Amino acid sequence: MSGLDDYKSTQKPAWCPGCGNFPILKTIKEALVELDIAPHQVLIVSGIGQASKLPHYMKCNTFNGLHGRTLPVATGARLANHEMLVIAVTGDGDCYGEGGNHLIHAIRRNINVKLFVHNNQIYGLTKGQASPTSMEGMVTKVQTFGVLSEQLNPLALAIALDCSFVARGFAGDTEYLKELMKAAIQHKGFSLLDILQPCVTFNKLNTFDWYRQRVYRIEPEYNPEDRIEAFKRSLEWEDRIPTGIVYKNNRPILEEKIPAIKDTPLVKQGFDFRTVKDLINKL
Amino acid sequence: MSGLDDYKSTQKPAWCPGCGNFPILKTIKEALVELDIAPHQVLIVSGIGQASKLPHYMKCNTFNGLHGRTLPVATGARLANHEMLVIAVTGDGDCYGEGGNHLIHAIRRNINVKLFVHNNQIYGLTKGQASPTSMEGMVTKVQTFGVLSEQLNPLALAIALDCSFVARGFAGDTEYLKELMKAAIQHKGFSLLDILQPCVTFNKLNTFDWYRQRVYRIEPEYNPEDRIEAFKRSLEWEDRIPTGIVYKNNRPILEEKIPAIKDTPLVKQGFDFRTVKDLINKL
Amino acid sequence: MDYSIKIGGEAGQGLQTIGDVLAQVFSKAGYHVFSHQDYESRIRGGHNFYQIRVADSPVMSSRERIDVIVALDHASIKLHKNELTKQGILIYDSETLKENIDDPAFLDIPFKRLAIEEGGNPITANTVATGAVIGMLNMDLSILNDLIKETFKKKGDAVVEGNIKAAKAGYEYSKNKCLKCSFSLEQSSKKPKILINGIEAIVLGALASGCKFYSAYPMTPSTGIMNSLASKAEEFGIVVEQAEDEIAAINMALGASFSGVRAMTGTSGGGFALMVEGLSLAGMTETPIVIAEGQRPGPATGLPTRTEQGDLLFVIHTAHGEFPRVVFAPGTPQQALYLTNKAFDLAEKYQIPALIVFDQYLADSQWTFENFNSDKLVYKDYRLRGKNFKALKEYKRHAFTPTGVTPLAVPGDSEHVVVTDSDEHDEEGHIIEDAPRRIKMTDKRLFKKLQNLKKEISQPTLYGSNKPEIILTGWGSTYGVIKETVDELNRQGKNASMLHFSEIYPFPESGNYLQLLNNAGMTVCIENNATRQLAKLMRAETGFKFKQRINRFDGRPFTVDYILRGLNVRS
Amino acid sequence: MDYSIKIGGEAGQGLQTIGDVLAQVFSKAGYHVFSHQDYESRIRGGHNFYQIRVADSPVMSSRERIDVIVALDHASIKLHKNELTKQGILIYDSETLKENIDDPAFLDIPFKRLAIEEGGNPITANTVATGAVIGMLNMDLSILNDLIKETFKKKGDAVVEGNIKAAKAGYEYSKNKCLKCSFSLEQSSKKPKILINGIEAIVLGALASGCKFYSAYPMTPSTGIMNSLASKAEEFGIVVEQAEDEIAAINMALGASFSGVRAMTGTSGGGFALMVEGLSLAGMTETPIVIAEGQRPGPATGLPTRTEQGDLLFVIHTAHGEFPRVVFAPGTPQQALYLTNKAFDLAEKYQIPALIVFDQYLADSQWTFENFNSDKLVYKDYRLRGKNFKALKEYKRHAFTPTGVTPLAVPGDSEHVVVTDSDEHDEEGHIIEDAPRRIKMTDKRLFKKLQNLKKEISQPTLYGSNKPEIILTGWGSTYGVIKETVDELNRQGKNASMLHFSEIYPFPESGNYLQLLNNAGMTVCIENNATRQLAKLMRAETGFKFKQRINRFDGRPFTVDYILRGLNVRS
Ligand SMILES: Cc1ncc(C[n+]2csc(CCOP(=O)(O)OP(=O)(O)O)c2C)c(N)n1
Ligand SMILES: Cc1ncc(C[n+]2csc(CCOP(=O)(O)OP(=O)(O)O)c2C)c(N)n1
Ligand code: SF4
Ligand code: SF4
Ligand SMILES: [Mg+2]
Ligand SMILES: [Mg+2]
Repeated sequence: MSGLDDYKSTQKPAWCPGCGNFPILKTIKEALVELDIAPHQVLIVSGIGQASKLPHYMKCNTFNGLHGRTLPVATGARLANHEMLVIAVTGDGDCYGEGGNHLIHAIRRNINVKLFVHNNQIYGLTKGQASPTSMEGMVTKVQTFGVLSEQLNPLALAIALDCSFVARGFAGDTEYLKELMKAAIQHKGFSLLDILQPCVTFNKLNTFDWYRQRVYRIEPEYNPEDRIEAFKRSLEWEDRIPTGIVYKNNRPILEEKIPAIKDTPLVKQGFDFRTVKDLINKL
Repeated sequence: MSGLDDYKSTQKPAWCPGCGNFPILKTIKEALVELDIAPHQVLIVSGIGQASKLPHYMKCNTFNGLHGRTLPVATGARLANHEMLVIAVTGDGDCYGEGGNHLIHAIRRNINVKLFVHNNQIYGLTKGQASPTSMEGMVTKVQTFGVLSEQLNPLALAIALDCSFVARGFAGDTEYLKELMKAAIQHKGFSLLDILQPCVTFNKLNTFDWYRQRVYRIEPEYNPEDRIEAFKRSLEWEDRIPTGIVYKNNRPILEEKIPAIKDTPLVKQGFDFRTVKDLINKL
Repeated sequence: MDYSIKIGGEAGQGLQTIGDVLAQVFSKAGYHVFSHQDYESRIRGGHNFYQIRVADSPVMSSRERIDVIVALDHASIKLHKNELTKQGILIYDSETLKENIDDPAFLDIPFKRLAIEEGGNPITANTVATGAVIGMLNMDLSILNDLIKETFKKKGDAVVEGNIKAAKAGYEYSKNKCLKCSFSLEQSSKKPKILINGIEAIVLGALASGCKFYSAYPMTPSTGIMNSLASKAEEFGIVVEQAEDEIAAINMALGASFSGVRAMTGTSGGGFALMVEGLSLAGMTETPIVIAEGQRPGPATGLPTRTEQGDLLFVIHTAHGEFPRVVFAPGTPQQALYLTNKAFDLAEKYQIPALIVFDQYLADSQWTFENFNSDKLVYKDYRLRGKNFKALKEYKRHAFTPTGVTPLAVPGDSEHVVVTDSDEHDEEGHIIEDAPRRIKMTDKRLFKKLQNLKKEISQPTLYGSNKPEIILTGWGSTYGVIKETVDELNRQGKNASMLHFSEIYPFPESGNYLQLLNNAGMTVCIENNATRQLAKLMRAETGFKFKQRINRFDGRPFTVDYILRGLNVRS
Repeated sequence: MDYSIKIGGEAGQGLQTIGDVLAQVFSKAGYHVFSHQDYESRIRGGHNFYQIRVADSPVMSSRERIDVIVALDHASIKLHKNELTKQGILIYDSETLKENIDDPAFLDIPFKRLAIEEGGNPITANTVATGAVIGMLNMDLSILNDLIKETFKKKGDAVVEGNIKAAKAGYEYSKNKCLKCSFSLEQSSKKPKILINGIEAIVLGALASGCKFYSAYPMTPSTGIMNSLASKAEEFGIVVEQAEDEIAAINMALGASFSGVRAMTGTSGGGFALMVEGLSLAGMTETPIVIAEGQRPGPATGLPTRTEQGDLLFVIHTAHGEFPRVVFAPGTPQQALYLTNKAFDLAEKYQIPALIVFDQYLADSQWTFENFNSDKLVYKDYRLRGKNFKALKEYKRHAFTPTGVTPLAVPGDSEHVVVTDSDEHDEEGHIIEDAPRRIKMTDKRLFKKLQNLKKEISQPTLYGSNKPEIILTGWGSTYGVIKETVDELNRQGKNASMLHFSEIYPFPESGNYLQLLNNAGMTVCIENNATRQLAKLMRAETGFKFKQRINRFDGRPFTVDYILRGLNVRS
C-alpha cells in the first residue's frame, strides 16, 4: 500500500499562491494512492508551462520534455513499456496549441495514455497571451483587440475523433475531480481529462467564481456511450458547463494490436546478439 | 471574361495516367472560369505531395511550399492581401497528417481561405504508406499488420471545430464537384472541401468503383446549418458516403475583425518613411 | 559620479516597476543609465533583481558593487548585502519583512506603513521605496511626480494623488533618516536622454523599415517584440498574428511576404529550431523574411529567462541545403535599431532570410542615448508593384539575371502570375528535375547573390588603439561590457582595444582586423557560451586562432570585474 | 572484365526490377557489382535509369561509358545512346516503341511479342529483356531461373513457368541475333557475393545493435529504412511506428529510449529540420538516440529523389544550446553497417544523439562484399536494469560522475524513480535556476563526456601511398568513386592517395592526416555540394586549407571521369 507520503516531493512549487494547479496536484496524488499505484509504477510525461511543472512537485518517474511534445514522448514511452501507467500532464497551450497535431493522432492511435490538461484558458508561464481555449473577445497584451479566433472546444474535438474517454473536471471540485482521474486511469484506452484550472494571475475572466457559477456535475443517468448526445453535451458552455465523463467507448488499444508487444512489453524482451551475429556471418 | 484557355499551363502533369487528380484539375479550372475569376486573381498555395503539384498544371499565382504547411502560408498570404482569392490545395497526408495542427487553427481563425484536400486515403508521392484517412486494416509496406489507427474523419473534426463551410466532393462526379468548388469559393469563411480522389497506383482499396458504389449526393432538403445533424451525417461512411455541403455557418471572418486591414488590404497600404523618421528624430 | 542601484525581491512584488521608474527618472534628468535584469522562470516568488547604473558619463554594463540596495524580501538581504560598496546603503522595511537588522549600512524604511498613512493604500509601498531612493540620491521629486501623473492618469486623480504622496513620504523619510547617505545626483541641466532596451530598439527598427506583418508564438526573450508591435498595430497599420506554433509563425510570415508586404517573425532558440524547415523554404523560394532569434541558455528549455550566446553556429549553419542568409548580432540597442533596419533592407534587396540574433541580456538591458540619427536608416521598396509590374510584357519569378536577383512582383498587381516552388524550379517557378537548370539556379540563388551580399557587410568595430597589444574580441550583447573593460585596461596603462562583431555573417571579409589580431600579443575571445563559437567561426573563416578565451555559461551576463578576473587583472 | 549496363525507361515500367534482378544474378555468380539509380519524383512517366557495373575485381562507382543499354522508352535512346562504348549494344523493342532504328549498335528485340508468345503474358516483357541481357553476356540462365522461382513462388507455378519461358526466349533471341556481342561473363567459380545497398546496411546495423523501436515519417531517401524494419518487425521484435510528423517521430523515439529500449528515427534534411528541437532535448535529457539523416539536394524540397552532400554543417551545428553529438557519414554499405552499430553503441554509452548521415546515392547503390565480419560489431547493454537497479540505495538520474556519464536506469525496474527534464536540472532531474549547478551540469554533460568521446573517433581512412603527392579528400558516399579515381591516377603514374572521413564529428583529432595534407603538393577536397562544407569544417577544426576543390551540386553523383575532368586529367 502506498500512502500520500510516498508521493512527497523534494521540490517547492513555483506556482503563484492560490493557483488552480495546487488542488490538481493534491488530487492526482490522492487518486494514485487510492488506486494503490506506487510512484515508480507511474511515469508522468509533461511539456513546458505552469501545468507541466507538476511532476516535479510529487514523486514519480518523470520526463519533463518540450513545449507541445508531451503526447509523442508518452506514446513512445508507453509503446516501449506498456506495463507502466503513463500520464501526460500539459497545459492548454501545450496540448491544444503547439501540440494540437499530436493530440489528433494520439486519439486515433488509442494508445492507453492518460492525458490531463490543466486548462486555464491562457498561457500562464509566458505571462498571459491567449491560448486556444481563451474566450473570444478577451483582451491581452498580444490580443489587443480581444481574441479573434473561436474558442477551441477540446471535448467536441475529441468526440469527433472518437476518443476512447473524454471527460472534464474542475480544480475547484476536487472530490469529483479525483473520481474522474481514477476513472480515466482505469479506463482502457486513450483518456482525455480536460481540467478547468483558474489562473489567478493572468486570467481575470475565468476565475474560480466564474467557473463555480457555471459548472455542474453530469447527471448519473447520462449515457456517455452515445456519441451524438455526447457531442451535444460537449457544446454546452455559456451558462452551464458540464463536468464528468462526457463520452467513452471500448475501442481496442494500440498496444494490443502490435504483434511485437502483444505478449511481453518491449523493454522486457531480451536481445540475442549471438543470433544476429550468426545471421550476419551467414549472409 | 476569362476562358479555359487562360488557365492553360506550360507544364505536363507528372501524375499517373487515370489518377483522380486529373478530373479535379479540370474541374477547378472550370469552376474558376465560371466564376469569372482570372488567373492573376487567384493564389493557389500548396504543400508537397501529388495533389500539391496541381497549381503547376494550370495558370495562377502559386506558392508551392512545404509538406504540411499549406495553411499557414495561405493564412499569411490572405492577411496580407484579402482581395486575392486564396485556395489551399493539399493531400490528406499533407493536411491531416503533417499539417493537422494548422487545420485546427485555420478553422478557428475563420480566415477566408478555401481548402481543397485531395483525399486519396494514402501517401501517393512517397509510394503508398497509410495516411490519416486510410481505412483500418489496410496493409502497406509500413503498416505490415494493417493500419492500426482509427481513420480520421475530417468532416466530423471540422464540424466539431465549428468550421464555417464543410463539404465533401468526389473526383468521379465532377459536375457536382464543380458546384461544390464554386459554393466553397463563394462562401464567406474558411471552407473545407474534402475531395475523394482515387489513387490508381497505390490505393487498391478505395478505387473509383469502390467510391462510386457508396457516394451519394446529399438531398436538397438537407439543412447544412444544423450542427448536430451535420455531425451525424459526417459519421456516415461504411456503406453510404455523403457528398455535398454537410455544414455551414456565418461566423464573421478574421480579415474583417482586424482593425489594421478593415478598410484596405495590407499590401495596398503605403508606408510613410518620413513619419517614422520624424518620430525617431524626436525620441 | 557613477552609482549602482539594485532592487531585489520576489517575482510579483513589483520590483520591475521600481526599476523602470528609477531608470526613467535618471534618464529624463539627463544622466547616463544602464540597467539589466535577472529573473526566474516563474510568476510569483523566487528571487529576482533589477540593477541600474547611473552616471554622468556613458555607461554600458553593470558593476558588481552596489551603492543602493532596495530589498523587498529576505533573500535580497542575504544574497546581496555583501555587494555593497563602502558608502553603500541597503533599504528595507522591517515591519513587512518582520526582521530588524542592526547594521550601519542598513536603513529601515516603513514602506508599507507610509504607503497606508500617506499614499492611502498599501499598494503604493513601491512608490514609497522609489521616492526613498530619489531622496537618498539627493535628486528632486519633480520628474518622478511627472512620471506618476503620466502613468496613473487613466486610473484617476485619487490614484495619482496617492502615489505622489507616497513618493514624497519615502523621499522625505530617506532624506531625513539617511544620515550616512553621501550620494548626490543634483539635477543635471542636461537634455533628457533616450532610454531604450534591446527589444524596444528591434521594434523601432521594424517600424522604421515598414514592417507590416509579424507572426510569432510567445517565447522568452522574444515575446516583448510581439507585445510591443501588437500595441502599435493600429497606429502603424501592422497585422500581428499569434500563430499556433513556430512552424506556422514562419510560414505565415513567408505567405505575407510573398503577397507583397515586409514580414517578420521572432522567437528563441527552441522555437527557431522549429522554423528551420521554413528558413530553408525562404532560401529556395527567395522570399524575404526577417527573423529575430533571442538566444537563451540551452540545450532544450534550459534556463528560459536567462542569457547566453549559445546559438551562433546554429543560426549560421542550420537548415538543409545551401542558400545565402544574413546574420546580425547587435551589441547595443542603437545597433539593434540600425541592424534591424539593415536586415529588412538586405532581406528584400537580396530576397533572402535575415536574422537578428540577440539574447535576454540585450533584450532587457536599458541604455541611454542622446539621440538617434534617422538619416542612417534606409528604406527602399524593391518590389515590383502596380503599374511597373503591369507594364512588363512578360514576368518570370525566378528569371536569370546578372546579379541573381529577380524583381519580386506583387501577385495580383498585373495579369502576370507569380509562381514559386520549394522544389527546384525553372525561371517561371515550375518544378524541374534536370541538372543544367539546377546548376544555373544554384548559381543565381547562391553564388551570384553571395558575391554582392558580402560587400554589404561592414567590418567589425574597433574601439581603442590602432596598434593594440591586447585585443578583446566579442560579438552581440557583450559590446558594452567589453568596451568598458578595455577602458579599464587602458586606464591601468595597458594598450588594449575591443574588436566587436555585429554583422557576423557572411563573415566580414578579412581586412585590417585580421592584421591587428595577428600583430597583437594577447588576443582574447570573450563569449557568453561554453564552446567558443565565435572563435571557431573565426578560424573557419580566416584561419585565425585566438590565444586566450573567456567563456561564461551560467546564464548570467559578463561584468567588467568578471572579465578582468579572467584576464588575471585586478579590478 | 568490367562492363556497364544501363536500363532506362519511364517510372512504372519496371526498370528497377530488371536492374535488381541483373545485379543479383551477377553477384550470385560471384562477380563484383556496383549499381546506382537515377529517378524522378513521380510514380509514372518521366525518365529514370538504373546502372550496373559488373567486373571480376572490386568496383565501387559507375562509369560514364556503357556497354549494354536496355531502352524501354524513346528517351533512353535519345539520352543515352552516345554513352555506348565502341563494342556497346543498345537493345530495344521496335514494336513497342513503334520506331525502328537503323544503327549497327542497336539490337531490336521484340520484348513484348516474345512475352506474349513464350511467357504467355505481356507482363513478362521485362523478364524477356532480362534474359536477353544474360544472353548477350554469355552467361547461363540457371541463376536467373532460380531467382525467378524464388520471387514468383507465391504467385503460383504458372507465373514461375511463364517467366522462365520468357527469360529463355529473350536469352536465346539475343544469343542468336547479337552477332556483334563480344562480352563474356562465363560462369565464374567464385563464391556468391553479398549484394547490399546503403539502406539495407543501415537496417542490418540497427538490427545488429538491438534496435527495438523505430518511429519515422516517410521521406525520400530514408523511407526504405522504415519499410525494411517494418518487414522485419515481427521476426526481430521491433515496434515500428509511422508518426504523424517528424517532430512526433523523434519525440516518440526519445520516449521509448527513456523507457529503456534502443530507439532510432530516420528522415531527410527537411524532416530533420523539424527534429532539431528534439535533438536538443536528447542533448539536455541525456537520452540516447540514433538518427539516420538522408541528405538530398535542397534547399527545401529541392530535388527530392536525387543526391547531395549538402547537410554536413547543418547536422553538426544545428540545435539550440551546447551538447555533444556524434556524426558518422559512411562511405560504403560496409561502413554503414559498422557505423550504425557504433552509433548505437556510442549513443547509449555516452547518452547522446548519434547521427548517421547518408544520401540517395549511398541509399540506393548496391555493392558486393565477400562477407561481413560480425566480430567487429559491438553490443553492450549500458542500461541499469532489474536487480542491479533494485540493489541501489539511491538513484539520481543526472548524478555527477567523473566521466560525466550517469547510469541510465530503466523506469519501473526498481522503486527509485527516474526523473529528467528539458530545463536545466539538478542531479535528481529537477528544475534549477542557480549558476553553480548550471556550470557543473554543463561540465558533466558537455566537457567531461566530450573528452572521452573524442577518443572513440577513428582517424580518416588513408588509401594509397603513405607519402602522396596528390591527396583526394572526401567524406560519406564519395568513398568508392574517389578510391577508384586514385587507382586511375596511380595507374597513370601519379602518386595519389585518398583521405576519406566517415567518422566526422567530433572531428578526428589532428594526427598523421594533417601532416600528409601539409606535405602534399596537391590537396583536393571533393564534395557533392556547392559550399565546400568539409573544407570549411577542416579549416575550423585544424586550420588546414585545401588548395583545390571539386564540387558537384546538380543532384547527380560523381563519376571517376567527372573527377578526372575536374583534375584536368584525361580518363
Ligand atoms: C517551442 C516552444 N515555444 C514556446 C515556448 C514558450 N512557452 C513556454 S510555456 C508556454 C505556454 C504556456 O501555456 P500553457 O501550455 O497553457 O501552460 P500554462 O503555463 O498556462 O500552464 C510557452 C509559449 C517554449 N518553451 N517552447
Ligand atoms: C517535412 C517532410 N516530410 C516528409 C516529406 C515527404 N513527403 C512528400 S509527399 C508526402 C506524403 C504525400 O501524401 P499526401 O499528402 O496524401 O499527398 P498525395 O501524394 O497522396 O497526393 C511525404 C510524406 C516531405 N516532403 N517533407
Ligand atoms: S501564472 Fe497562473 S497558472 Fe501560472 S502559477 Fe500563476 S496562477 Fe498558476
Ligand atoms: S501515385 Fe496515386 S495519387 Fe499519385 S499520381 Fe499516381 S495515381 Fe495519382
Ligand atoms: Mg494554460
Ligand atoms: Mg494522399
